[in-house]
Amino acid sequence: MSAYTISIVSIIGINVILAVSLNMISGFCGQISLGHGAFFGAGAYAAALAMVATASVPLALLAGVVAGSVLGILVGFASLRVRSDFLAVSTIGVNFLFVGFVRKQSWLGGEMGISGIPPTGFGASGNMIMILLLACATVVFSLYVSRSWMGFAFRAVGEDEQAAATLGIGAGAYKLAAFGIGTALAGLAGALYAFFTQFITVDAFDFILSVMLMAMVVIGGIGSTWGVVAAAVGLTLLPEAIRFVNDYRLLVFGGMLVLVIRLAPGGLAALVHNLFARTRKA
Amino acid sequence: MLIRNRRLSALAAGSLSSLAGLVVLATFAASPARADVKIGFQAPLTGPAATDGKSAQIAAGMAVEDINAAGGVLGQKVQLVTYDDQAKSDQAIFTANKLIGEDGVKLVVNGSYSASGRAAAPVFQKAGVVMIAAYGVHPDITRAGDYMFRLVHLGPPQGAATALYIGKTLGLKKISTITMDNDYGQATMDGFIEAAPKYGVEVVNKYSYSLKDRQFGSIVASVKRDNPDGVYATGYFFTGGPLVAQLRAAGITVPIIGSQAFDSEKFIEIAGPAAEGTYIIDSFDRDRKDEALQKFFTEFKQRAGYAPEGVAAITYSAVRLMADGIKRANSAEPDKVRDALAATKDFPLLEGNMNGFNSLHEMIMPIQVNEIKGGKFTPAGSITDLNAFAPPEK
Amino acid sequence: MYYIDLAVTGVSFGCMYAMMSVGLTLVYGLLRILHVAHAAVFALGAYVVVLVANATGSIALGFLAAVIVTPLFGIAIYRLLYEPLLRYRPDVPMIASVGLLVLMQDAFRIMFGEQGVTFRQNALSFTTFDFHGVTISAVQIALIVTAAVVFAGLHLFTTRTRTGLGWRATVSRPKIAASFGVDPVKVRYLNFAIGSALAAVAGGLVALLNNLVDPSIGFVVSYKALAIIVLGGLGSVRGTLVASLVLGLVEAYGTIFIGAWLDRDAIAFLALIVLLMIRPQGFTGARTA
Amino acid sequence: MSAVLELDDVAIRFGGVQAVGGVTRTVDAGDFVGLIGPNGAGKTTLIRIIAGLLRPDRGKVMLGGSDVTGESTSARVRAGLALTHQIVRPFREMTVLDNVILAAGIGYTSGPLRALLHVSRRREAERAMEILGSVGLTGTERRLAGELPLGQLKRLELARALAVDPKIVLLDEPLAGLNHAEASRQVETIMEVHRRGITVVLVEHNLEEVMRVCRRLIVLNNGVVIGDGDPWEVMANPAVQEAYVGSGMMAHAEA
Repeated sequence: MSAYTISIVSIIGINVILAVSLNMISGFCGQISLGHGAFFGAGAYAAALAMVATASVPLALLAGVVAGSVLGILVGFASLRVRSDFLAVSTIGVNFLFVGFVRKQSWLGGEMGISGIPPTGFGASGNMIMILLLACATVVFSLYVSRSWMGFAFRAVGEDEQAAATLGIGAGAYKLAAFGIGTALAGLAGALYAFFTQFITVDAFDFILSVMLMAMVVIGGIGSTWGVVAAAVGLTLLPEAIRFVNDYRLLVFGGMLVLVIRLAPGGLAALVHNLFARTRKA
Repeated sequence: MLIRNRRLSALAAGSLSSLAGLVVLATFAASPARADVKIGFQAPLTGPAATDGKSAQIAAGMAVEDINAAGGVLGQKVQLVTYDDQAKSDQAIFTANKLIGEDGVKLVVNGSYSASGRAAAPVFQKAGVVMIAAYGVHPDITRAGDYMFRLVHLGPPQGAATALYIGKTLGLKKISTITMDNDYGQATMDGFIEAAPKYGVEVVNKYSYSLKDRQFGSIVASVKRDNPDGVYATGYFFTGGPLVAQLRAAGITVPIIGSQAFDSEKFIEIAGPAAEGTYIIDSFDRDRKDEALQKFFTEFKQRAGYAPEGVAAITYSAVRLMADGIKRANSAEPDKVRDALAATKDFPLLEGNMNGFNSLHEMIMPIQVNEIKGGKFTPAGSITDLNAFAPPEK
Repeated sequence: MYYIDLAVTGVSFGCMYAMMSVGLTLVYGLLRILHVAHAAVFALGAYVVVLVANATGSIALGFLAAVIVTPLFGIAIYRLLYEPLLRYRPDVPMIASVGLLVLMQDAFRIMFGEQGVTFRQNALSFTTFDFHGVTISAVQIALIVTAAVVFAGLHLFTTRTRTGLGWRATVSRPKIAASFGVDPVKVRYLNFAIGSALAAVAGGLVALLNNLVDPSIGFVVSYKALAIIVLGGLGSVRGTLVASLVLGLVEAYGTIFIGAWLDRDAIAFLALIVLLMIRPQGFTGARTA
Repeated sequence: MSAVLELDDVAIRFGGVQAVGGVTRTVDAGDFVGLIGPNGAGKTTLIRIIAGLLRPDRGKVMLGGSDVTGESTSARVRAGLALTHQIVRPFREMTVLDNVILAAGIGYTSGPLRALLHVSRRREAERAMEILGSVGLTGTERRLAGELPLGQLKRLELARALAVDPKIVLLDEPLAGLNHAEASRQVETIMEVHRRGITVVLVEHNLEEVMRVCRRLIVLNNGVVIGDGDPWEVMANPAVQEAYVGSGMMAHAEA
């Protein structure tokens, strides 16, 4: 495998973890978060600091997961207090605050970011395998969650909190759980990203990234794990495969987001489903 | 929330996507081999840094055409392999691996910001690929190893040279500083603040702004209150233009000294009459009687529709230097090109002649200063005390 | 004097925020949609002003063109994007709206270049007045005066004219207004038209102030405007005006006093999150969905 | 007989209006209570307080002997309370069967961790089918709840309430919007629920049906209880008649 293939597969793996984890929050549990980049970033920074300090991969992974989920649970608590349309704006705010704060902190490297993150020692292909294994585990976990009673309760909370309460389902605990799990996974992705690039700057975690991730979830079909995985893989490869897409990346992503919502709100998953339904009828 | 998945459809979507992925990967694997000498090129063609990326891309293309028109190198044509890195670290690693693995490139010019250069440098170093960073100013780039070269003054030395110029040449004592919040702006300002006391320059107050800011009302009001002898600002022309205009509009008449990336005709266009009397440190002398420079100017304007800025000139020079290295090494083997580049002496860049590289492969060269007079860049001397802004050694 | 200088900066920026945010808050009041793409309208306004001004040599013509073009664009966004999505949760059109903004921003880059466009002749940008040591630029005065005139006009329109009354009634009590024969569809068009024109004027004035229109001109403003309308208690015009002015002032002082540890652009969101923790229903927060 | 639901001096004000002014009542296990009163009497407010959707200004709510005043709705449901909403709130994007299965799985959904550790729905699906049968929704299991007509949705609400295996159900106008045939079908089902030993509190405008099925009638007016006891005796009470005649409710009820 060439170094290029290794790096693209690594990025795909990281994007899959990010998109699937966002899907748990926004797809399964219906809590629209437009600040996923902040949790990803928190994980990356924590892992980078841990790696620089201890050079221990497990510790760095743990640091990433903890940082992502701590920030996520804080935001989750906020989500308990505010209406859903406030939540979308608040999460955008969290992303801007994260970037605006880290930018000015010299202990986080400020504008310079954190460099000289020690290598994991697995080599590029070892890193890729680790990323792929964790991405697969994330997908399997997501599939399991959607089949479990937790996924069932998430759907109820996402659709109607009050109705869920009348079935004995406390929306608050589930929303916190969704944020906690989703952002822990984003933090994990952040740690993997820090291993992959070996240096990080805050610009990599900006709001546009959060929009891209939301685009993956929506285009894949909100709530559908496989659809979201497909979209994450497809949208990462698309600019690589098609020159035009590469030059007009934002135009294409923005356009797809608009068109998918406008014409096929169920995303890829629903399109494929309809296709099957039609051929079966025919 | 919209339409829920069904298992079947989801599986189908998944397999479809992996199929698409395989096809895409397969097309990458089959890239044809060419006899030309390939030079890899990374630049931010999209995203917030696209302004500079575009100029760098045009300039690099011109350099390759000029080299080929003059017979190429080693009897072969030079071919530029360009990728967009969005000035982002992950994309830089991505495209670096692509250049190495898919295109078999051994020589690279990085025409991008520090974030890209820093991420790409270790990848190239490990693969034994020579890289010249055209204008990435972060120290980490050359520290990645001996295959790395830099064709621009590091941020901190630029800042130190600025302190020298302000203190000795302009003779100003009290300075307010305005820092742009990115690695380039911050590093350059750090160098200035460290060196300032040596030349009797006192920093009255420090302010900072973000790359996205075009409105500086609060900073302007504060500078007005500081009542300094001069203002030193780091930034790009698209932030510097509005900044200078607003400083002048508030009745601040003291000299304004801008950092290298102010260097663009667009700066004068934006700031209009307010641009008058602004000094730009490490700017290039456009009037120099140099055929190559004048030709570059006319041609670039024709292609881009605007005049070239420092970024364009430096990227052009970087590609030319790489070709020169190949000629002197009489080989396109990276090890030999590396040694030839390290031995560079008095190479003519568009900005003037560079002395050479130091042990860390940092460029050694005097710093030019321009003042804007009558709406034009006018030479205002050069800073030749190389020891005052010596870059770090190995 | 220094603090007054800062205040002038803050107020003029507050006025810009107000003109930008009122359109957003009205759309929210009417449709419960967070109209993020409003920033694309703002940027479009800025581009139209600078391009027409450069082509004709008249800045006034530029503004005239902008207030003709952008309302049509705003109405088109409603007709083609939001109207078909009204039956979904409000998050759905909002995400589409984010997509539209990202798309438009890249389209501006492709059409008008990364370098941005400057005014050929823009005496206004470089004209300043000095009142006993307080400096105020012509564009700042224009911002403040325009905002004052526009909002006074808007107030008269919504309290004195039939159409205006119907509009206001629809925003606050849609069902009752409809039962009194106000056509809700017409009101929505009117709403997008007026909101878009206001954003375009704000965009044009910012273009003059910067003497530069680049593709990112609307980006930060767009999300700040979201924070503002939440701070102002979603859907409340008065709240939005107050929040705009307060944010303008807080930013003007904050840049200097807290700029060392927080980016200016993050101040709005810090305020937002603090406020939501204390008062989850927003500043005024009388109305709930 | 033990008390299932106790209210102790429950009161709430909205602005200047005393919506509920000090209600103290006990509902015993096996009771079938009708809660009536003219419009604005505070019935729905009282129900919302019992359900935990509103917090009272003062007073206590006890379920099965334990104080739940500070508890959330979901906690009360888990303590044995079930309720149906005046305006139906099914999960429209789930199937009818899933709606009921989710309710039947209350043992698993008490907390996220517990929910995460359980996957099988077989037992709950069987129970849900049985309950759907008992409310007469057999045949609709696979349809999306959002596609059902109102009459069936009202029954679905009842089915979900039964599926959480409650000790007491609060039914907020379960007959509203139903035609005559649907209404009497619904009443039958409610009586069947009561026969299974579940305590029922019924809020209804349809006085005729309330009088027919309830064993005990509580009448609210202006937020206070003005009558409580055997339905016919209560209705004979002049104060109750006064309140109803004053509001024109009697005429409405007889119409």
